[in-house]
Amino acid sequence: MESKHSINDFVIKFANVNGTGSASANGMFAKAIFRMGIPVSPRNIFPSNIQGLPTWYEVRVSRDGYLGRRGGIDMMVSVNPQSFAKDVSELDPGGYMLYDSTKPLDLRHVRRDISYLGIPLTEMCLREYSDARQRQLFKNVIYVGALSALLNIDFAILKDLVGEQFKGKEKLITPNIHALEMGHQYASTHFDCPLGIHLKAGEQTPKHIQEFDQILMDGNTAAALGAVYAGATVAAWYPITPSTSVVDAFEKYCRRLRIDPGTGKKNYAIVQAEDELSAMGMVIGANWNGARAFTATSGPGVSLMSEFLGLAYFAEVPAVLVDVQRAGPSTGMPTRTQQSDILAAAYASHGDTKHVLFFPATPAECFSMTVEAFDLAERLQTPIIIMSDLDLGMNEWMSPPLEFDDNYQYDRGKVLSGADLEAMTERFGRYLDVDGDGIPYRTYPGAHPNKGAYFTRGSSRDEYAAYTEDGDVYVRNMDRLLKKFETAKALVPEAKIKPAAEPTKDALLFFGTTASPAYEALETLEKEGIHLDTLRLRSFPFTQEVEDFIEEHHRIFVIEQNRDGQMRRLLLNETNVEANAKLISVVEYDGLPVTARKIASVIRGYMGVNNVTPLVPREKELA
Amino acid sequence: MESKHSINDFVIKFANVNGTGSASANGMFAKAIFRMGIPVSPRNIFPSNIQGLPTWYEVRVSRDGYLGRRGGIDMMVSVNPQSFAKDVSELDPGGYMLYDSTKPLDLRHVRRDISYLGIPLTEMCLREYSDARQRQLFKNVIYVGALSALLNIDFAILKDLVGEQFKGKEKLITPNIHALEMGHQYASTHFDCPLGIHLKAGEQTPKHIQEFDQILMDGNTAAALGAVYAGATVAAWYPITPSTSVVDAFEKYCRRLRIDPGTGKKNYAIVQAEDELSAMGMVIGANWNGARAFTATSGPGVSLMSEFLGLAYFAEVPAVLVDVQRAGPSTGMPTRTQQSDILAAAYASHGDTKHVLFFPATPAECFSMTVEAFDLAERLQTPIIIMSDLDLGMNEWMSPPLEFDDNYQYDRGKVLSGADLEAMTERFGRYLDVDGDGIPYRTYPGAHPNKGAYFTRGSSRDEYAAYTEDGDVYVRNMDRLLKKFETAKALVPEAKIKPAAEPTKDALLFFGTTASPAYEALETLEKEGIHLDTLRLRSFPFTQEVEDFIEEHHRIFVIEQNRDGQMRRLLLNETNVEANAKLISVVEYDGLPVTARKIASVIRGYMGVNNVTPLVPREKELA
Amino acid sequence: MTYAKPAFRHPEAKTNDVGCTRRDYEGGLSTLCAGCGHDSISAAIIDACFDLSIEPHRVAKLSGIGCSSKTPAYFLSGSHSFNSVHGRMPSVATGANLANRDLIYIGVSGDGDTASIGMGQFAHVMRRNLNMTYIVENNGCYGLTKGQDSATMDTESVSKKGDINPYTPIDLVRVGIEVGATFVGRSFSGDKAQLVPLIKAAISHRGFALLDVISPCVTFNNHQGSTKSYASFREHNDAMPVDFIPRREAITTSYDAGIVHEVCMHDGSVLRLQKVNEEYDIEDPQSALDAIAHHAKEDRILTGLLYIKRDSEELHDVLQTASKPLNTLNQRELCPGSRFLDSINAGLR
Amino acid sequence: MTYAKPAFRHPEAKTNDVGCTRRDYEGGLSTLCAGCGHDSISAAIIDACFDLSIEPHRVAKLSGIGCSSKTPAYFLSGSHSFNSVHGRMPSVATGANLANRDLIYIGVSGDGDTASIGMGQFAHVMRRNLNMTYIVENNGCYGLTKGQDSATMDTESVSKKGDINPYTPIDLVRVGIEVGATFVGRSFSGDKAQLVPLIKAAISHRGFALLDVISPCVTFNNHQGSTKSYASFREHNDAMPVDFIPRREAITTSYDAGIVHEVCMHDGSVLRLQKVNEEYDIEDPQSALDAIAHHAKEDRILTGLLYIKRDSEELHDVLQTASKPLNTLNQRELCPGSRFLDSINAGLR
Ligand SMILES: Cc1ncc(C[n+]2csc(CCOP(=O)(O)OP(=O)(O)O)c2C)c(N)n1
Ligand SMILES: Cc1ncc(C[n+]2csc(CCOP(=O)(O)OP(=O)(O)O)c2C)c(N)n1
Ligand code: SF4
Ligand code: SF4
Ligand SMILES: [Mg+2]
Ligand SMILES: [Mg+2]
Repeated sequence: MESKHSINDFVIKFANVNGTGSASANGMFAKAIFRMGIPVSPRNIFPSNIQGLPTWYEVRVSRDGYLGRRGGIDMMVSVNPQSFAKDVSELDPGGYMLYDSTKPLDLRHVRRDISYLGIPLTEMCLREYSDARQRQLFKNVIYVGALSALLNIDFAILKDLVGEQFKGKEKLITPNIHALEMGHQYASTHFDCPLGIHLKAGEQTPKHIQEFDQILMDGNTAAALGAVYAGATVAAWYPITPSTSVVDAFEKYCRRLRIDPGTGKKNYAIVQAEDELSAMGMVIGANWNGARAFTATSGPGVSLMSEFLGLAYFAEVPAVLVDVQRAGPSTGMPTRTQQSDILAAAYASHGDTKHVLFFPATPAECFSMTVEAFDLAERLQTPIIIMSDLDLGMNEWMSPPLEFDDNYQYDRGKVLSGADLEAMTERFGRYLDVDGDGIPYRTYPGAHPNKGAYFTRGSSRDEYAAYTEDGDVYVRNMDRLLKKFETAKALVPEAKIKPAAEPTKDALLFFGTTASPAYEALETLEKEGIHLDTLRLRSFPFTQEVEDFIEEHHRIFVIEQNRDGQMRRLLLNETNVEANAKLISVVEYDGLPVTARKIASVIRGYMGVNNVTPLVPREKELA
Repeated sequence: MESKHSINDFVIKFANVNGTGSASANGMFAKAIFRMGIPVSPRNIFPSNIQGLPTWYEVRVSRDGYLGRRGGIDMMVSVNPQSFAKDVSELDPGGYMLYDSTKPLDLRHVRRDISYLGIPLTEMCLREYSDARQRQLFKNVIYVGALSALLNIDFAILKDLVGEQFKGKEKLITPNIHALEMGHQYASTHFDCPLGIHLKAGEQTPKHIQEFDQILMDGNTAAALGAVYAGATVAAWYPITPSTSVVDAFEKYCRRLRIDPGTGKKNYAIVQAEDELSAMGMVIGANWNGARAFTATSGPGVSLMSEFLGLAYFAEVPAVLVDVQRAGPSTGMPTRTQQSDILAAAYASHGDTKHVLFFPATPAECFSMTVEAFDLAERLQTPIIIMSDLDLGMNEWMSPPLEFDDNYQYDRGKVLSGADLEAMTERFGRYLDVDGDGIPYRTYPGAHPNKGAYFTRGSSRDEYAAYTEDGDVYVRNMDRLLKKFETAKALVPEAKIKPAAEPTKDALLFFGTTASPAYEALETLEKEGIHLDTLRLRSFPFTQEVEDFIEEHHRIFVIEQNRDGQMRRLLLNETNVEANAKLISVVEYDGLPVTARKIASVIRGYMGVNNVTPLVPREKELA
Repeated sequence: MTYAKPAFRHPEAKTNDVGCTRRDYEGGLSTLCAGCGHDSISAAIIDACFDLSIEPHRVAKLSGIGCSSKTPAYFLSGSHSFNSVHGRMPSVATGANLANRDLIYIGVSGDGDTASIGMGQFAHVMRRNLNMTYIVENNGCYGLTKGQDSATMDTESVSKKGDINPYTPIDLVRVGIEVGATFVGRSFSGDKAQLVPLIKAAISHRGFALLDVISPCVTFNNHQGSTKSYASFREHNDAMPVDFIPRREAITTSYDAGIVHEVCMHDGSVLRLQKVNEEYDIEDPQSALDAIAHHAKEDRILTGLLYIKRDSEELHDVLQTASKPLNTLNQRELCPGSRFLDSINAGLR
Repeated sequence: MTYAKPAFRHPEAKTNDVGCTRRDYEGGLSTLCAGCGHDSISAAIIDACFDLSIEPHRVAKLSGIGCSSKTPAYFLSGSHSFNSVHGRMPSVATGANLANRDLIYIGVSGDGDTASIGMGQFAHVMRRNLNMTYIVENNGCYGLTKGQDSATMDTESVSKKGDINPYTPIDLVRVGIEVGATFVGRSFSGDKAQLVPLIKAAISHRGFALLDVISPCVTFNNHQGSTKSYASFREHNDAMPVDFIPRREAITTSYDAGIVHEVCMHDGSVLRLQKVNEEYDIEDPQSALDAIAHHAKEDRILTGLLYIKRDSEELHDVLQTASKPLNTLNQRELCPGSRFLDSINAGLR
């Protein structure tokens, strides 16, 4: 058997029991690699449970700076007997299996094509600690220590991280470092260190990684920071995985930044609503009244908000909604990722409605697009839905640092102030298309003693906000709303188009978290002589560029993480191109992020090229 | 000025005040024409109000048996000063204006190109009646009496109708007949009777009308009867215009048919839920437990039900929902018609969901499709949404009689009884695809002492209904659901295809209430030498025939009553044809049913043909 | 169709402390049925706002869907208004109030809108003690959808359709007291002498003020057996009139001191209660529930101010929001700028 | 992860009147946190059903979403179960019950599922007096989403995150009594001696039986200041134990007669109450509310059967549904056939 060999390029997976403190130890492991300057992307694969079920943590180390899932596992750290059999079977041939050797290895789980590294974790803890909790907790720290020897992690960095983690609880530092050392010691004395796969600091990293002074952060925190920077003052929400940490992070930053030091009073308000209908109602009420307000939710919440989204569309009230998508339908797999709310979000609510969608692909975009969303929601007076997902929202991603231009000014949209109203000679018409862009002017309640008051409603009204059942007036209003949606095309984040090295009529189209594996697949294919232009969608409605791109290509692979090829359908629907045959669905919907290998393999299939890189056996072919 | 002349072919519109009892008088007028054997189609155009606002009643008399709206008005009966100016302006040149001449005609409302027929209705009532309510009420009866002279309505029929209406309240009959006579008398003595437009019994009627012994009924009542005939035992609903009369009628028939004469107990249960979410929950609960249950709602209700619709799709619970569509978005125009919930219904709920839709075009189809919906919902174990609309649901339509084949047996779908379970040797798997059609077997709670119990959930599960987060198992389940949707194509009501008299590559595609005006436009165009094949959609998912039809034609006009061309989009989405350019939207969305004139004129435009029949000036051209 | 305008009581000429005439508080032409109780309530709101010398533009009106929810169009046309969706006005009001704590929020709802589809939001807005006046125009039926029974319809009463209502009604004032409303009153649309001062007191209350106003639907629920019709209410009504004296007039009452109970409002104004049948501590929720139950047992509806919690914390107190309305904060006050972002970035390395 | 199985009390061998052992009432392996109160409740449900000799397949289990709502998977695996969507179990239960009145319906919910998102459905299912047992596994927090405060969380108590809850809790038993539940009890997951008989009584009750069972979340809400933790409950608990005697055993109690209050259940079985601190008429809702309030003022939680309405009309009585379950009616019984359609057609000419 030949063991795997690779420097700075491998996948390691941790198999733990939920609620045993493994998350922080595993996080420290990933962060240490990040600190060494080596591209890393960790992913939590956790159950919908609080304690006791299997949970995994997959860490990809990628010399080339690929942050999407690669597919395949080179090393497994399995400390969960429940999942051991499955864990063993998942390892690539030549891979390494680190396990708790306190009990002898069950022979049924022995494979000849992998290396076993047994460490008596339980035994070591039993010997070392008397407290049951500590015995549990330090197991994780010990294996991280062992990995530092096996994989060549800079031990000083680990020590720093422990110090940072327990700042303020100094007396926990020593035992943690001790546990790390025990692990390191054990591995150094029992195994040939480092393994064939290991880390090496100071190696050449790809340009796009070098260029930036990278940070490691999750998309939900970034979106929350975006809301802070956009000046959101009201957040109303209802807890739901995987969106909960958006408002949690918003609150954390508001506590730091928005409490008046003199009075101790808050320049923000966060309300945990009784459900998602109510959360969206609050967001609409607050925006109507001139505060920037938002909510965050996931699929079931979007379904519940659909009546209110229709109201906001029709009554023309701004709103920002972060949809951190998970695997549907219904409750589905609440702790797995998907991009499957696209049609539900685009057409949320009965009647002729359409909503503006943003598709962030990185934490940096979660930040910047959230800032932008507040501007655009107010400019267009309509809801903006930011379509994030569990993978982006809850996992830590290497990202260029967040940037904010201090010269940038909020665009609060067309709002007439008291002074504007005072100066006005003509009659104020809330729904008059004064500028020909479909966007009318609004006023905040209380703006002026006797001008500008109007009646907001979800029913049909004329230009002066008076109720009407006159068909012509209704049509005029509906047509204006459509014109406004046209106007939106010039304002939404534009698609990113990247031509291939050589002219081609083939293309890849993707968005959000399909971007990372897509770019990786692209480079792989390019090396094989398969050239594809790319378009990364960043928003809906689609701009002319998107239409032109589809027009210009013969075959466009649309990569998305849902069963029904929802983005492909939205493209068919909302562009004026004959694209049925040319838009080819590449879908992955098992709840885990699509891998670069999968994308590459499907495209090779279409190109009639044999698989030139070995595929992991369990990879399914696309139907 | 030349007055209109036409026998059995004109449009008459009544302008009344809401809540003044005009509805029943106007209804009697339409019914009398129907009884004369002359094709007639009445339409209520009413406000979202209980008393005091303008309301209209438009009656089309059509020798050729056209039941859709024609466009244009030949005679106006205006007894509402609020709307008088508008009413006058709407009349076609040469038309007749019947008005209350108690007060002299306001000169601003005088047109030279129409004939005025003044009847001092208020004065006559003041003279004749002392009670304020009677003075109000009999005005309506008097003008119906006048019309009987002016238009040549068989007076005996009117008398019969009064008799039927006041069966049991005999002392009301005489005064009503007296009022009719007063009107008749006044018209006979003051005007040349009949007018240029009038009725003539015994004229040749078109074959499709002759063939049947027609009835006059509304779609909501027909759908309710369908539910009765399908054996629905549970109805849960929340009041909303224009769907309310579905459950009202269901209750009415259940009271007649489903009360045990011995015990006085009910073989049905109707619950007015606290909202639409709850109504859909009840329907799901009852269907899960083996009763046939349904609900009826309109747009806002569909939005609110979307979370539950996703549950029913994913947990595979049958449900029947009648969506009587009205003008959206949001509260929109609640008393106007539209076909604008198509996308919202087809893709209701987050995640990868799709729902089966039926599109009835006539009361007879409301009946038969509702019966079918219960079968299919149980066969497919999924919700079926019947897409009716206000025009079909709340107006009375001439229709062939309802038919029911006594040999027909309910299809209760794949349900294992206690005996089936007893006989089973293999393990019961609730979500096993035993037959390869994607449809698994279910059991009712309590069916067997120790077999067949399973856990229903909206979360991911394996074939044996056990919770799972295993991606492969999840995908298997999702793929089976897709296969089931494929299976549905063979089971849903097929599209109706009608070739043109001469071979053509042009076609009309329509559904529901666009069918009547479309068929009429077709005949008009045919006479002008414009030939179009037609396809009437009756369900979603689309069958192969629909795809082939689109494939085979060069230009397909998709006629629908919404702004966004939602059916066209659904066709683009859900067929594998290049159809972007060939599917041409013909939309009307002002809340009134689209007219034949409008359809014909738009198509002529595309054909490069000049308008050969005069168009009513106020008809808007399509953008 | 009626104007909510009994001009005889308030001659146009009379102006209040902010220089407004009663006409300045009126709204559009009502499209409700002639004689609908809801129009009387609109008139009472007009009177109350006029009397309180509220500047109309400092009021935000909110409602759901129903005949009752249409009424904000018929009073205070100088105020912004939000006619939202069915049963969900409380959440819209909550958001609006969070954005600007300085306006006066008046919500109008129906019994269908509140007790059926809106039950959840209704309970939770009370639990949060949102600073608003919430008026339920309670007619025991769904007026706008033509008279179906609502959840406040009395058991056994017969609807226009002839059906006997078999369910127990939900008593909104009891629910209000149970889940946290801090001002709970009941009145009758036809009793202006009681209703106007109650509305004034409710508006002056700091926190959630619930007014359950019985408001007959003349078209669908004005019939024998329904306690929500004019006829039956007049029989059963056990009036507990209130007289509200705005602070700035500082007039003491001339009523017999022995039967007057003074309640000090949060804005300093004094509410004087005259109890007709009994004395109980209206600041004790359990006593209020007892009294309501006692009267209910005797088939009487207790009206007036039934419960009040003084010095309660309204939502902004609870959330410790700054006194400056959130919607007035500008970018300088809200946006931390790039410097702080640098420190965030540093912490993520 | 724990099995809900205290095997020491019920040796496997023992069978009940329908020939089942306790094991026949068990469910799958629990995936809740070790020590979670919810598992104790599952165990109590198992005991109650065993004791009552219920045939497992005659039970339908229903739930919403949450740790609590997962528990139907951990008991009565021989029963059908419907784990629906968050907060909407009551409507699903209503539909199910309408379809087949002959099954026993046991609903399990959480405080988030019931008091927040589910408040509207919860109130209305009680108003309808649906014949079911509704158990709220009340831990004052959202367990499954990691510990946010719920609407039943005590004011001022401190969550794991360190936040002080500023809102007034909603007391579910009070809401239940107000809106029409006909059997209202409260207990504590750790008090099996009280809980098992209460569940048995609830199941035997004809109509809506609400059990608010305080069930500590060991992971997120087992801390100082929360009355929903084990520690605090033991201190504050003012137990009112119940002893339930199924009719077919007809054993009279050996307790001191002076402090036992007998309640006759609808199925004829007798529920005996022992009151620790006071006597009140548990058939009078206002007395029950008074007693609860009295104890609450003294910072005690009153447990036991708190209110019962005997001879109430459950939903099927109200609707006058036939005694034969609707889901057993066949086409012959339901379909009027073409003859009747002819008469319909005739009437429409
Ligand atoms: C989601 C939704 N469901 C149903 C309706 C239909 N609807 C309009 S008003 C109303 C009930 C109104 O009753 P209530 O609130 O008591 O007001 P009232 O008309 O009696 O004053 C209903 C059910 C709606 N507009 N929206
Ligand atoms: C519509 C919807 N919103 C939010 C969620 C997320 N969610 C799952 S469980 C839960 C709360 C559970 O709290 P509780 O009912 O008290 O149950 P516990 O876990 O405490 O037993 C929430 C908010 C969801 N599943 N569905
Ligand atoms: S229907 Fe009833 S509630 Fe509605 S306006 Fe008429 S009287 Fe008022
Ligand atoms: S999180 Fe709390 S409620 Fe959920 S299983 Fe754990 S202890 Fe129980
Ligand atoms: Mg009402
Ligand atoms: Mg809980």
